[in-house]
Amino acid sequence: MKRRTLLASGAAAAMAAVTGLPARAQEKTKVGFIYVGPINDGGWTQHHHHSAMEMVEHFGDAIEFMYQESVPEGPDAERAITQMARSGADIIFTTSFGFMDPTINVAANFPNTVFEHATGYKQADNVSVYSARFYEGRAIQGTLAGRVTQTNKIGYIASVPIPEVIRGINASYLHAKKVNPDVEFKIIWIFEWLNPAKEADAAKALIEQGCDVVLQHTDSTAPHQAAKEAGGVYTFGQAADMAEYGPMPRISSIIDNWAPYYIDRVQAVIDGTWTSTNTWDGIGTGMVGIGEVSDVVPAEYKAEAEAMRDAIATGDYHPFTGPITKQDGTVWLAEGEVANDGDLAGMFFYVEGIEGDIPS
Amino acid sequence: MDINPILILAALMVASTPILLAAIGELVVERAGVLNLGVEGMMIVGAVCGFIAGHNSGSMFMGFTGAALAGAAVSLIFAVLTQYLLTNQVATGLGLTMFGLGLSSLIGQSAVGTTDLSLPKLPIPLLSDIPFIGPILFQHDAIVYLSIGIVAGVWYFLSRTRAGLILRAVGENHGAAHALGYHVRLVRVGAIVFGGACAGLAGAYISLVRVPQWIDGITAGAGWIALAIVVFASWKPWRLIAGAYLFGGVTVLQLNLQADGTLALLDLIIIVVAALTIGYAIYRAIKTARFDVRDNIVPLSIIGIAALYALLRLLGMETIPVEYLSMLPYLATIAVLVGLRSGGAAASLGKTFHPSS
Amino acid sequence: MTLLNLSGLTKAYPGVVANDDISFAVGKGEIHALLGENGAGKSTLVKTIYGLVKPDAGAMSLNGAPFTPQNPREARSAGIAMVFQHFSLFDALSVAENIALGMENPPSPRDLSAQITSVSNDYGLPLSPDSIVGDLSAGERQRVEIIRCLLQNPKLLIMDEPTSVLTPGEVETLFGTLRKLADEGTSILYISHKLDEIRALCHHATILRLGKVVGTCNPRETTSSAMAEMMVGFALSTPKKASDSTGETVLELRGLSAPAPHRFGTALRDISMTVSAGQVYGIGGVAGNGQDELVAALSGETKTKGDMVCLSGQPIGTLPPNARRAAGLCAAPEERNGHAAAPDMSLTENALMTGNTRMDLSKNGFLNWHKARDFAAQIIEKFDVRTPSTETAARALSGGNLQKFVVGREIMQNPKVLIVNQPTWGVDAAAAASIRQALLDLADQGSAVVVISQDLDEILEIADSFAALNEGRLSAPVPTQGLTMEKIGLMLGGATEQEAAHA
Amino acid sequence: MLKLEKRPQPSKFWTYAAPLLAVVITIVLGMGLFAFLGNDPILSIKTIFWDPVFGEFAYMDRPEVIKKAAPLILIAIGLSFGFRAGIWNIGAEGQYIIGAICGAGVALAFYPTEARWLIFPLMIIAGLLGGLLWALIPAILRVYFKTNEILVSLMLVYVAEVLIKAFSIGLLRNPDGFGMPGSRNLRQYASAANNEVIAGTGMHWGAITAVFAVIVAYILFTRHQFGFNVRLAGQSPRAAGFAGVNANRLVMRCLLLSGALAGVAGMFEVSGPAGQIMGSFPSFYGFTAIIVAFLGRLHPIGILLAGLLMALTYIGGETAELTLNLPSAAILTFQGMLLFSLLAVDVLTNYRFKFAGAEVR
Repeated sequence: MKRRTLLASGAAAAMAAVTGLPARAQEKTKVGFIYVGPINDGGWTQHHHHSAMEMVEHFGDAIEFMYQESVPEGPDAERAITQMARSGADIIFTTSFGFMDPTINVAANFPNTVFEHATGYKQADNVSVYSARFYEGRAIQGTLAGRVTQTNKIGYIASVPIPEVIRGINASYLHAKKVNPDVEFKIIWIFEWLNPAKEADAAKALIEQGCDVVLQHTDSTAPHQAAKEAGGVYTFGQAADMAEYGPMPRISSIIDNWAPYYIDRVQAVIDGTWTSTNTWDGIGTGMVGIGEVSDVVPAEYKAEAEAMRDAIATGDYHPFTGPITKQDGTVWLAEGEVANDGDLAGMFFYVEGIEGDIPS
Repeated sequence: MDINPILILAALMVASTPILLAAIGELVVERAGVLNLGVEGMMIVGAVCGFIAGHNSGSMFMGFTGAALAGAAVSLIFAVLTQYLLTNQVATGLGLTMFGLGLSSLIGQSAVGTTDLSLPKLPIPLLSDIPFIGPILFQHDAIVYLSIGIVAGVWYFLSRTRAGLILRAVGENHGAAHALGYHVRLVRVGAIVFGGACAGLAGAYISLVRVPQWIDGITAGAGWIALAIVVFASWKPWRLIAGAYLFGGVTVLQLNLQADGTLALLDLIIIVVAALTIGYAIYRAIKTARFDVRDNIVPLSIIGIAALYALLRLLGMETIPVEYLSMLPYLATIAVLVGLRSGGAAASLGKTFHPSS
Repeated sequence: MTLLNLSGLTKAYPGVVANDDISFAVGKGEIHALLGENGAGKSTLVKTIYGLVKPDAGAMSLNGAPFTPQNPREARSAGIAMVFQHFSLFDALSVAENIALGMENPPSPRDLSAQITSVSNDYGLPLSPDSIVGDLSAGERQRVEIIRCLLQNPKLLIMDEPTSVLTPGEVETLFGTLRKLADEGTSILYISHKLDEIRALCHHATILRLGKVVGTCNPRETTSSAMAEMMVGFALSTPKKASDSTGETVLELRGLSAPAPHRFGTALRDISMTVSAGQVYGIGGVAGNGQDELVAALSGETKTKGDMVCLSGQPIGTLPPNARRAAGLCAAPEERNGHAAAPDMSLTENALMTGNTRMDLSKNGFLNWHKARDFAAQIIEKFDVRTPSTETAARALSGGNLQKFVVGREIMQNPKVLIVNQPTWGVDAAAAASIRQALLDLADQGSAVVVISQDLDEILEIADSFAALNEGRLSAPVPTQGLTMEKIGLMLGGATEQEAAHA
Repeated sequence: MLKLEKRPQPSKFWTYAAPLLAVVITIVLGMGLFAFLGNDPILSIKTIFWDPVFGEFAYMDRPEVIKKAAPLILIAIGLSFGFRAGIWNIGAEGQYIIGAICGAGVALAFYPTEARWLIFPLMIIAGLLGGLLWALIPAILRVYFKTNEILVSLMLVYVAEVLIKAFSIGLLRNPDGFGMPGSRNLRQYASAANNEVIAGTGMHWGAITAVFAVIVAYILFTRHQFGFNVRLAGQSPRAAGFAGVNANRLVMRCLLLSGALAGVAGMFEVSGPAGQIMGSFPSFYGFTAIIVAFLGRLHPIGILLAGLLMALTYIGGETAELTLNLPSAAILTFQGMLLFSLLAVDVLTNYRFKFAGAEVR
């Protein structure tokens, strides 16, 4: 009986898709989220969930919200997404890169449900992709790091060698170098997104080797704790503001703020205006937030960073503007040339001046 | 070269402390003839309970006490199942790990976050002023000293006390120990609970000192490494320290080598280790007047790895492929296992005991 | 003066009353024999005295005071000490550590070592406190147990079948020690089924059968056969061999040598022997002198150079067990539980275990359970194995029944050569007699039989030739007819044939 | 005082009744746990055990249960031989990973040539050999160096995990994947995809192989010399030697068999449900299979049922997470409890409880 209802409403949705009329006027829109970690992981998942809750608050009773946490990437993901789709979700956000193929596969079986996959590159008629231009924030961090460092050694805790992380390293290095030609980057790959013990060890190793600024592309607060214990070391919040570690060691942060996007997309489903899109937003739309620069940073540098933030937001400045040479000495961008999105999406090289190889 | 050997060695002691604590507990368990593969599970329950107890009471002492009690409580499940309901130790241990991971996550639902607690460093007067050695050995927090103290205590207990003798006897031949009137199961339950308490402490050291915060799965496989180094140490307490520091050392060194980019320090370490190993192998060959490949697996594999490294360096390798470097401790353990040739394990290890059999 | 008094002790296990209303007394300084067949309830009784078993009914008193030990520790502190039949020793620990484990309040390690040395000198039991027990011989291991007991100045020393692992010379030394202890006022409860020993040593004997006291006597004034009848309940017939004819050589060992299989084992050294069809070849020796290793080398569990073992002239030293079975060589090792038979498996499965090759119980690796069951049923019937069915687990059978099954299984395969080790160890007298008879019958049919045994009486009873195994070496064979115990003793001690002949 | 007494014969009744009792105990304990967490206990249990098989969406869940159970059963069957013989390969997870790497490696080497009749069989062979090779290491070390296979096989799990992580960002990385970690998706490569043989049933090639393995294992254990030797060696190693079982050869065969089956399971998983080599491919199947093997009492049919039960708790657990908002940790805890009680009740098969004074025999 129940199943028939589902099929009927499915048919209604199909018709709606054809006619483009609002489909669920009589029913609440069901919004689902698939998370890769637990909702309280303190990092990536927590911020998606946080943004999702903001979205829920925005719509209130108009929608029904569901989520599944700690879904491993791989075959289990496909099943979890399927379960969510069949329990009547109208829109499902799959919030990890590893959910890409499962999302595409499930989407093919549920043509009347729309899907939003974070950080992937595969689109379909009912699958959108979205991601954030975190490298814009990295440029600001690099500038600040180059300014505040005394030892001229900047540590970078990198997670998994993918273009997004490499963009971050390159963006921060270029801007640190710009304000302080003597800086040197020390990069540690830990091959995981979240492993507090390893992050803490990496931070300690960097600090012991003389780094007084530690940037991180991993999600835990462990490096901040290590920096706090060591004293005199600057850090930046990642994913969250991590304001509890300010004003020292945390001097600014990159904040994942997905809420505006989520509200936008769910609204589109309610209105029946949803179409498959490829979104890559940055500071301009607020998807990438820059945490308050704390007062331990001298005012002139703080102003400099904020000016850059505003220039990026308005589109006046692009963090990857030539001349930029690759590590192997070949020219990537000529003077004044701005990187195109295709190059950025597949970036897999260090820029000139960074020591070491990208693990592969 | 920015690597400071003193700091690395001091960091290595801290990084090794959790696995050392967990391993010394497991060593006692295995000497009593029980194989508990649930170290990881007990550790992580200790980590979450220690974190909650410490955070809520605001006292490190309460945190570690809570962790030890929680670890012991979880190990009691294993003890009852294996000793009184005669379940298979391998399966029960694996189950304990699974259960512990689930339980810790359940307990820790609302406890995720960081804590302001910190464990002060306690430099030992005079000793900590010794150049080079002082900063490495004598400027640590209380738990680092405690872990070494427990190792010393276990060594004393096993080799010098009557209770330790009984424990070893139970592990060697439970039938004979029973015939002499010793309470085989009680001794084993005691050992298992001690192992649980140590694993709990180890977990709390991660969640309260080393990271310090609680999130799911924070022990990240340290319990399994603890199991490996018990074997690595051939069930001898003092060798456990060497094993723990080798594992901790590779982790710390791996991170430092990445950050430094140059391989000068690694070159030096490998030359020294290879030279010592070759010297030792030659010394033994002369002393025993023969050279058997099987008896020299460990030296040979060290020399082999060193030769491979030298070759790669000569071919122009400038950075170490770190993603493969993390295999090293596991391969080292296998080499040691082969070198040991099964000596040293308690004769009743892993066997189920029932008074009628 | 009574030291220990037992009255009405009763202990029942499911399906069997191990001790039924047992009463007797042991005097101070008395050597008291407890005599009975396996399964008569001796072990349960001494375990009760030692606090390992609690009686269902009855009472004990020690020096007139009620004595109810809750565990061995309480028994030990009351002055009871026990030397076990199966040694309760820890191979990987030292002599001193082993002894300390058996004491209530051991002195410091250094004092203990000194005491061990002094006691071992006093009683003629040389032993080094720092040796690792696993490296010791069986006799030395027993010394560890005895010294462990003596160090506690026991009032009552319980000895459970102490001589099975000793050479005749070592037995004399032991008896000397025990007599000295008795003279000093220590009571000894001596458990054995060897009548000659009891007659030589004990002052008083209590005889058990099926859990009940069936008689008491002064062994010095009672004949062995009278005691045996009390013990068994009826008179036994001696097995007989129909003919003495022997045929051509079937089994030949030429300089058989093999390293010790494990750290605590014995190496085989240059063993040569020939066994002819129809011959029963007895090999005597004290436990731990290479019996197990010899059986393994013959059965194929240990492989040697090809021509070290020859069957009907063919070298078989490199062949695995089943190939040897196919060639006609079967064996029955000493340990029933877990070597000759798998205790947790059914009798059918146990029949299949060694019968597969010769009885043709499988085809292309696929087992014919029907045929295996029939084979098991035949063994059960022919050898009078008492069991509910062929599907009963081997561990559910009594020792004697299982032994009959194991020996029967090999005999039924009609081998050219049969090797048996300790064919009647721990088996009641009636079963032992029937096993011995079956072995003789097999020889009569023209098979060669090699009997390895620590029971010299058994060898003298059924074997044609006798050779002694000592530290992995085998003496030259001598005919059993006219062989004296003295001569055997010398041979077991490793004396050469010439020396033995001159004895 | 309650005492355990060994039965002379294993109890036939409890052999079958004990697992049922364990499920009942677990359900009671689980209901307590779920009630404590503020959920409707009966509904929770129903969601986990009933709905995936008979509920509204059973037609979707049943295939999923089969897909989830297939690798568990396949690995557990392989392990059961070793476990019965007293050979402890607890590194099946590593063999599973290497099998997947090898199988996927072969497929990717041929990409994009389409030749299913050649590539898919080659992948199966590669997966088999990969797992076998990974198990060969502990086997050789155990046979020639007397090294403990428990620890060697366990260590090799970590090595395999390092390798698959490194390969997913290195050697096997999808060249068209914008630098993201992970290989090409084999399910989108017709020659390499492990599809459902009968659509909609979940019976992919791995599941069919698993059923086949159960049948073969059953025949081996009950009718064949090899199974008999395995049981004999496990119960009485010395008796096995006496009966002519070559211990070293048995160790080799058992370890290689379990390695090969784990490897082939990995290959079927990577070409089917998982689709690609990536860092998160290792999913604890190799360890869960150990539990499945014990739950199934090391008996092929038991393993089949235990694998399905275990898979059921996964699928039902996920449904409960979604519909009842049970935390995933609660499901993990619940599975732990199920395992404990199944292990604990096994005691009833070989022992009986008896009220008696403290007595020792």
